[in-house]
Amino acid sequence: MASFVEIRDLKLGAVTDSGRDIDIIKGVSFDIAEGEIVALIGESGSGKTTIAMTLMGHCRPGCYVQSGAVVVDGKDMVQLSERQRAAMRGTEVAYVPQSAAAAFNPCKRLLDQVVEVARIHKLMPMDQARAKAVELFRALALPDPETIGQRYPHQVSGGQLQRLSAAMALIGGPKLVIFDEPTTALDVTTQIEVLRAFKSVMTAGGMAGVYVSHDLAVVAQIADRIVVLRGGEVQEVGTTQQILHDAQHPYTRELLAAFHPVPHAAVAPAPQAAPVPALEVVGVTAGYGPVDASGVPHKLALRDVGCALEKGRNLGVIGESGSGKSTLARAIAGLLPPSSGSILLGGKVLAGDARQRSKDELRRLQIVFQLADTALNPARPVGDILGRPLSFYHGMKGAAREARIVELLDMVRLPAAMRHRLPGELSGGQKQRVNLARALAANPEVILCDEITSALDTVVAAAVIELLKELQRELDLSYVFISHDLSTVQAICDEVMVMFAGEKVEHLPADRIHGGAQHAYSRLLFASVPKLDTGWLDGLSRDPEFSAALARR
Amino acid sequence: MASSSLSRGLLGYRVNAVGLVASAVILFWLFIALFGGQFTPYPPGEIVDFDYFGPMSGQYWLGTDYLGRDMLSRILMGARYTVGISVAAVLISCFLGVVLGMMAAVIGGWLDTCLSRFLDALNSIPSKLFGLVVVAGIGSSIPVLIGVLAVIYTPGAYRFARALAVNISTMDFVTVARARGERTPYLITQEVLPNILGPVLTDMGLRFVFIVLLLSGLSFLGLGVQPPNADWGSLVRENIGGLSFGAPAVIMPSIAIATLTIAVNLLIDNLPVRIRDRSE
Amino acid sequence: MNPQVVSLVLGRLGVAVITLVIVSFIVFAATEMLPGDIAQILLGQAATPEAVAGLREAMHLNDPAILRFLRWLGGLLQGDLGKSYANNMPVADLIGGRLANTLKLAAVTSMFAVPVALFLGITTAMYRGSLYDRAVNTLVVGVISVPEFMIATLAVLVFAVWLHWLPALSFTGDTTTLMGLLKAYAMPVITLSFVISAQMIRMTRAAVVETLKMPYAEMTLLKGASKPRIVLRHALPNAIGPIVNAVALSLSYLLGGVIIVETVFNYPGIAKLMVDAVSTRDLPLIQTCAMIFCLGYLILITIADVIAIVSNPRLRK
Amino acid sequence: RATAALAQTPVSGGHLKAAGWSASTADTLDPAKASLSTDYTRCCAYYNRLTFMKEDGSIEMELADSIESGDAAVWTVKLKSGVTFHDGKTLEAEDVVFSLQRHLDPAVGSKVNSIAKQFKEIKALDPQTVQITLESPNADLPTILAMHHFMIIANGTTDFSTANGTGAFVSEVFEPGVRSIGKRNENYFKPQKAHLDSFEYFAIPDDSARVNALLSGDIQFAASIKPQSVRLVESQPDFVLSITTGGNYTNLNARMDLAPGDKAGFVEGMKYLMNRELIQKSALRGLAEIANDQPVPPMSPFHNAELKPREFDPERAKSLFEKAGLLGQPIPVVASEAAASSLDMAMIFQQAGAEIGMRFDIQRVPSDGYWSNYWLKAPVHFGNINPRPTPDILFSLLYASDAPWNESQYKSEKFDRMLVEARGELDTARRKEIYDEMQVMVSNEAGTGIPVYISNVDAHAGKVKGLLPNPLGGQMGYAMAEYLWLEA
Ligand SMILES: Nc1ncnc2c1ncn2[C@@H]1O[C@H](COP(=O)(O)OP(=O)(O)OP(=O)(O)O)[C@@H](O)[C@H]1O
Ligand SMILES: Nc1ncnc2c1ncn2[C@@H]1O[C@H](COP(=O)(O)OP(=O)(O)OP(=O)(O)O)[C@@H](O)[C@H]1O
Ligand SMILES: [Mg+2]
Ligand SMILES: [Mg+2]
Repeated sequence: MASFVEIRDLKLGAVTDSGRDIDIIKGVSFDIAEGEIVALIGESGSGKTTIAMTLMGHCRPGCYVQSGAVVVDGKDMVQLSERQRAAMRGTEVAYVPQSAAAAFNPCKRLLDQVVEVARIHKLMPMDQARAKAVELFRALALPDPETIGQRYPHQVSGGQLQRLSAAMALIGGPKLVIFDEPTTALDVTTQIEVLRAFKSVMTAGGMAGVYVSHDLAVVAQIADRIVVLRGGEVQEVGTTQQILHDAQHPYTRELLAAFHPVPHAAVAPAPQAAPVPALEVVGVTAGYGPVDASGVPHKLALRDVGCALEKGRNLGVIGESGSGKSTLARAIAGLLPPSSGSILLGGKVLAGDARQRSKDELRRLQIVFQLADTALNPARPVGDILGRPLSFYHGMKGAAREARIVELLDMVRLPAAMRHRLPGELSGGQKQRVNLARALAANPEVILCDEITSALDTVVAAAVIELLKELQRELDLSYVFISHDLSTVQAICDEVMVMFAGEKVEHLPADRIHGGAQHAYSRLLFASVPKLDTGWLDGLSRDPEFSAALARR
Repeated sequence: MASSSLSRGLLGYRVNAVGLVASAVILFWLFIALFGGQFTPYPPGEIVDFDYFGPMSGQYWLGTDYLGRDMLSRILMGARYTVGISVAAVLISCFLGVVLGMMAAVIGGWLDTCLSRFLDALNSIPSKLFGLVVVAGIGSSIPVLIGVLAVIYTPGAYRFARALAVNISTMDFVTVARARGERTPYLITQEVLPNILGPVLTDMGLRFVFIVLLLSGLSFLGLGVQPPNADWGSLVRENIGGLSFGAPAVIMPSIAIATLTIAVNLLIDNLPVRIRDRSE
Repeated sequence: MNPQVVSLVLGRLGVAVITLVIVSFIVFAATEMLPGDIAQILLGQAATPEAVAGLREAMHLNDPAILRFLRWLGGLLQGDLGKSYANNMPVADLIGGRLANTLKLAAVTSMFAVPVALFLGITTAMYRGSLYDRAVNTLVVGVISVPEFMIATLAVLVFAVWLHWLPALSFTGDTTTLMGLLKAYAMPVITLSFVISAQMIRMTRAAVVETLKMPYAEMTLLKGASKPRIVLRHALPNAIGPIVNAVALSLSYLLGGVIIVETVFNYPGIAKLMVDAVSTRDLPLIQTCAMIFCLGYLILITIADVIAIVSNPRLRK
Repeated sequence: RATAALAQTPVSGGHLKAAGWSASTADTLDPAKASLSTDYTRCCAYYNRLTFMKEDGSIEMELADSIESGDAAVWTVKLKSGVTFHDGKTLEAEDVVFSLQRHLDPAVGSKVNSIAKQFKEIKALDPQTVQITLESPNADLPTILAMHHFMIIANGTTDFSTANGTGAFVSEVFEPGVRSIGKRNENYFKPQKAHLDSFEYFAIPDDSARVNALLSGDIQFAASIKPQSVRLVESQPDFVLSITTGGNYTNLNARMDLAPGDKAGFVEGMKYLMNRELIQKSALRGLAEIANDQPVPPMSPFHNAELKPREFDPERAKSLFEKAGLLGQPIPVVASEAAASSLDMAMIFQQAGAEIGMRFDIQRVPSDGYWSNYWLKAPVHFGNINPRPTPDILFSLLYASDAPWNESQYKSEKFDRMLVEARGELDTARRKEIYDEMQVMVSNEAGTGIPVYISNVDAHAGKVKGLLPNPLGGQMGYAMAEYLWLEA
């Protein structure tokens, strides 16, 4: 059978700034048949994004193809001229990027960007292209399909944007679509809608697909075959069933095993010993935009939210995208002074504005930002980024500081050589770990973790969780753990609070999230967590009760 | 999909050929500026030739000027003023402009509004009027000249740096630093500056050229360099009459200016880069 | 247009007006600080002290400075620019024709220089690192390294004196044909373009290069778009803010900074007028000229700011 | 290479574009206020004086038919008849009275107010006769009346946005600081009317721009070009230079009431340290005549030819400075673009000083405000004096104890007495004697070092004819418009 895509012995390298070559991809080969969806899974930094890019004939700056062939529909993308590649892109091969928010031009209307592929390649008259776009919007279950295209990127939510970028990839009728972690930014309920839409459109068009993800459950729903990667090399290739149920390679088994993390055994609370909660949030209301006369912001993102975190315990915060989880973290960290309510650290009231907090208060309460991309200064090497809190809070210098930096990198499973890299030269998961390591460097008491494992493969994610737990045992840390990944939340948290539209709708112990939820939304949320079972998604559609609940949302 | 590089390492820095040549030219002029006075074949003010706009000859290597003075000596002496004053003025104006611009962007609020309005107002005053007022008010000397040049060019550097810094200061990594409790000096030097350095240096290169050229305009107001010495721009200006004869007196200082300013800009475009990963 | 944009634009205009008031004060103070007694200068060296005192009185020069400032400002607001000290003509009459000349030259120069500079800036950004990019960049720096008066004089020597193609003087008082006008403007326009383009080219390039680094530019590449399309349709609209700022700053030079070109081509513009006024200590004229420069500058940067605001859809809604 | 006007018959017609070197919005058509060369040239084209000084220094009648006096104190001026102003009005004695009288009114701001002060009474005897009574006798009155400021305007004129004169051209366009155009006056009273149909005059202040405009054919006449441009014009076949050496000079002044000029010997040393030959050869490219520190130029009939210029004698200067106790001390010397060639002269002076261990610090100051802020004020500074028609005017303006422009604060009672005496002396030989002695006094005693008389070089296209040098200055003493013609 002639494959639609043939990757043969692909080797990619990058040149470091001392002129030394490093191998990123070390001889990868696999095929994709027509209409087949192949998933790339594997370790963070193993080269998934890099391989997916080569299918478009594209390399990130600094990287280059050393040898090998990437044949798509009979044409070798490596050998083609830039003009020929441009002709292929969008019509033969299309790409759905990891971060949809970053992929849209902020100053152009969405519809114009979606139909641009048709315009570039003169595929059809514009009217027809627009009509087709509206059809796709409808198929992807976007609200107001007729008019949503007239908006600008900042006027739609993250989940919607992700679907729009899929529409953008699909409009040219490509034979191969590449999805690079398209659902990491989505909460599980939205994720279900998006996955369904992908599946139906691709089946209808007979398209082949490459699906890059670390979320095995999602992969199970969508892929026909799975390629397992590690360190730039293929570990194992097989059908989805085969890999999930009968994995041969030890690394694959490791990945699978890590998917079911050990549920968190709560550290026995010592209520008498610690009468004062490590962190307490009392009736916080906060928002964005101009404030009115009474000091209330124009757009409220948090309404009267309160919670408490005992020393040595962890609180999970979950909820829909845009429900105010990050806003809560920002308010606690003093980056968004609440318009009312107060925040207490170790029983002491903190100033609303971080600028009025003391250096020690700031050190004791650290925040890890959700978007690792923008939270790392692109102009400074990793070593400097990690070194600064060390010297700022602890006055460390010279060799001691250097040693501690290496230690921190090692804690988050990164090699010591990473400290010379700039953030732009890291993979998504690597950035996320640097971001976490920076918070750890401060030796805090409370860490606000905003989606710190969303870009990590299961093995590394499990390792990071393990690290957090270990630190907790040693140093009595407390975490506020924001995530949409319920299994991770379950793996580390003692209590879980559910947010919906800026309000806290549910607060319950972690071990009771299945069955204990009262609020309709929480129940839907918990039911939406994908299972490591190929038929789960299709099964859901046949469940009328669930579909109704999803539609009602 | 390949990349190649002509560059090579030097003391832990990566330099390229263009950057090397540019720095050689700059070092050459710096050397002349410091020690050029020792090599002048004639005093720069002495009339050595009754003819004027003389050609290059064994006796007068770079010809003679409109009064019959030795051009080589005048250029050697002028280097001190051109290089010294321009470098000082560009450093002061860019330092002030960039630091104030970053402060305005990072701190914002009233400081930003006041600084911006004040510097806009300053920028809109014609420089000749300004120069005259200064000469009348505090007299003329080289430090005053440097100060005037700095004041004239600070608002531009400010406006530019602020526009760039405003974009950076809203980024998450700056917020992270703020949440860490960092003070403004750290924020502007360590978080903002590295990210605007490229355009700021480009801007500085252009500003350097403008300052070298404005020098000759201000000497007309009696500001700064006093006869018999003259900066290179003034040398071109006083000998401009020789242009129609292609006299070296006008061409040579022009070449001196061009080599210096082009070298500065090329060096800025090809700065040595620190090599981050060495042994590992 | 939504109310937010309107209020932002109005805010900008308000800020411009406030700046103008500050500027008028600085201008007034600066002209006051110019050395030399006006009455003395007007009457010449042979004047008797009584005559000087009489003239000072008649010109209200003995009033406190603040009073004279307010009187002047009041006059300005009513459109009364005062009378020239030097020849008693209304300042408005003296400036009228000259201002028109300056604006004409500025308009022609911008129509020529701005498109060329934008083209070069954009194309060098598009092919950054290429030989073309390096050549243009070096050339640009090379061209501005040559003093303006040297370019102008060289142009006159070559095109007027040796080749006789173009007139050496650009006074267009009696040229009526389009060809004559083009010829008269050719050299000043090119000289000025050399001077003002460098900044626009370098800054446009920098701004476009920055936006090209954004992920959506890479995304457009992956849609199969050609380089020109990426730059023109995607990078440029996002880089418009810094670009209009650079253009505005460069163009503001065309009002007050063209003294050398006006001198070499003997073009009767407002920059020369101001220089003359300074040497004759004709305060009403100096103040008016300075205010015109400031106003021009403020108009330009305000337009730039407004364009930057309006081009950002986050504010346009 | 001065041009000798060939005996050719003038042709009538054509439009001449001529450029001077100074222009500003202070350009005026009011002769009383005229202070720039461009003003003079315009006034000469539009107005007439009572008398006119010819190229040989002799006085010719213009609007006056005759000017006579028995005692040099009361003068009777008879006017020509049939002279009309451009507006058609006939010239009468009242116009002359008005024109001369107004210089005494401070509100007019006349530049020659101090000279006009000697007019005790000016009255019309009849429509064709004016009587001028002087405060004290002055034999030079006919020459004084040839000065540009004493142009005759119509009685009662206050508006000078156009010129209502009797001159050879009628003002058509006048834009201060930009240009002026005059059309031939067909009713001109002289039998020989202007040759040119029209005369356009403007200023190109930049020297090389002026020369380039001439060479490119944009203008046909460029007034007063710099010595350094001479070679360029000479190298072109179709252009002609016209060189006149009048009494224009740039001088170095040491105020004798301030340090260091008050120290005996400084002034003399300064004069010996001036390398006149080098200034003439290098700074002025030979377009100058060496002078002897006094203001009466060689072409004046009263010039003292016996008085030889000082030799350049650094050693002698050194001993003089040493005696004054000034050797080695820094002495600031103020110079500016405003005083032509003063920076070059200053540098030559500085260099000569450096060789004998004197430190002269040149202070280059802006040309703006130079005349009001530095000239006459700084202890050692440069001045620049335009030609004046008579020694009397020169001395009373520059050297009398109460002279308004006494550059070195020279004070001598004897000198003042001699000045008055010579003024009233109708016997020319006796006057020359007195003036000779006064020139010696100035040369030896005053603190003004006058190294050279600077020649004026006008350049014009070969087809421009009719130009003759004139002691009052370049451009035929600014009166060229009437006499020039264009070769067909
Ligand atoms: N410019 C560069 N120089 C050196 N190494 C680089 C450069 N760019 C990327 N790399 C390395 O290449 C490897 C592959 O990166 P890639 O983005 O493909 O990983 P990934 O599999 O997508 O990881 P993730 O799941 O974390 O996104 C990483 O280890 C990364 O550090
Ligand atoms: N800077 C801002 N200005 C205005 N509105 C904002 C801003 N940042 C966030 N919002 C809005 O506030 C609401 C809460 O946002 P927040 O970032 O807290 O959501 P979240 O729960 O963290 O979502 P996600 O899971 O997608 O990260 C959203 O509706 C969002 O659109
Ligand atoms: Mg990736
Ligand atoms: Mg969030």
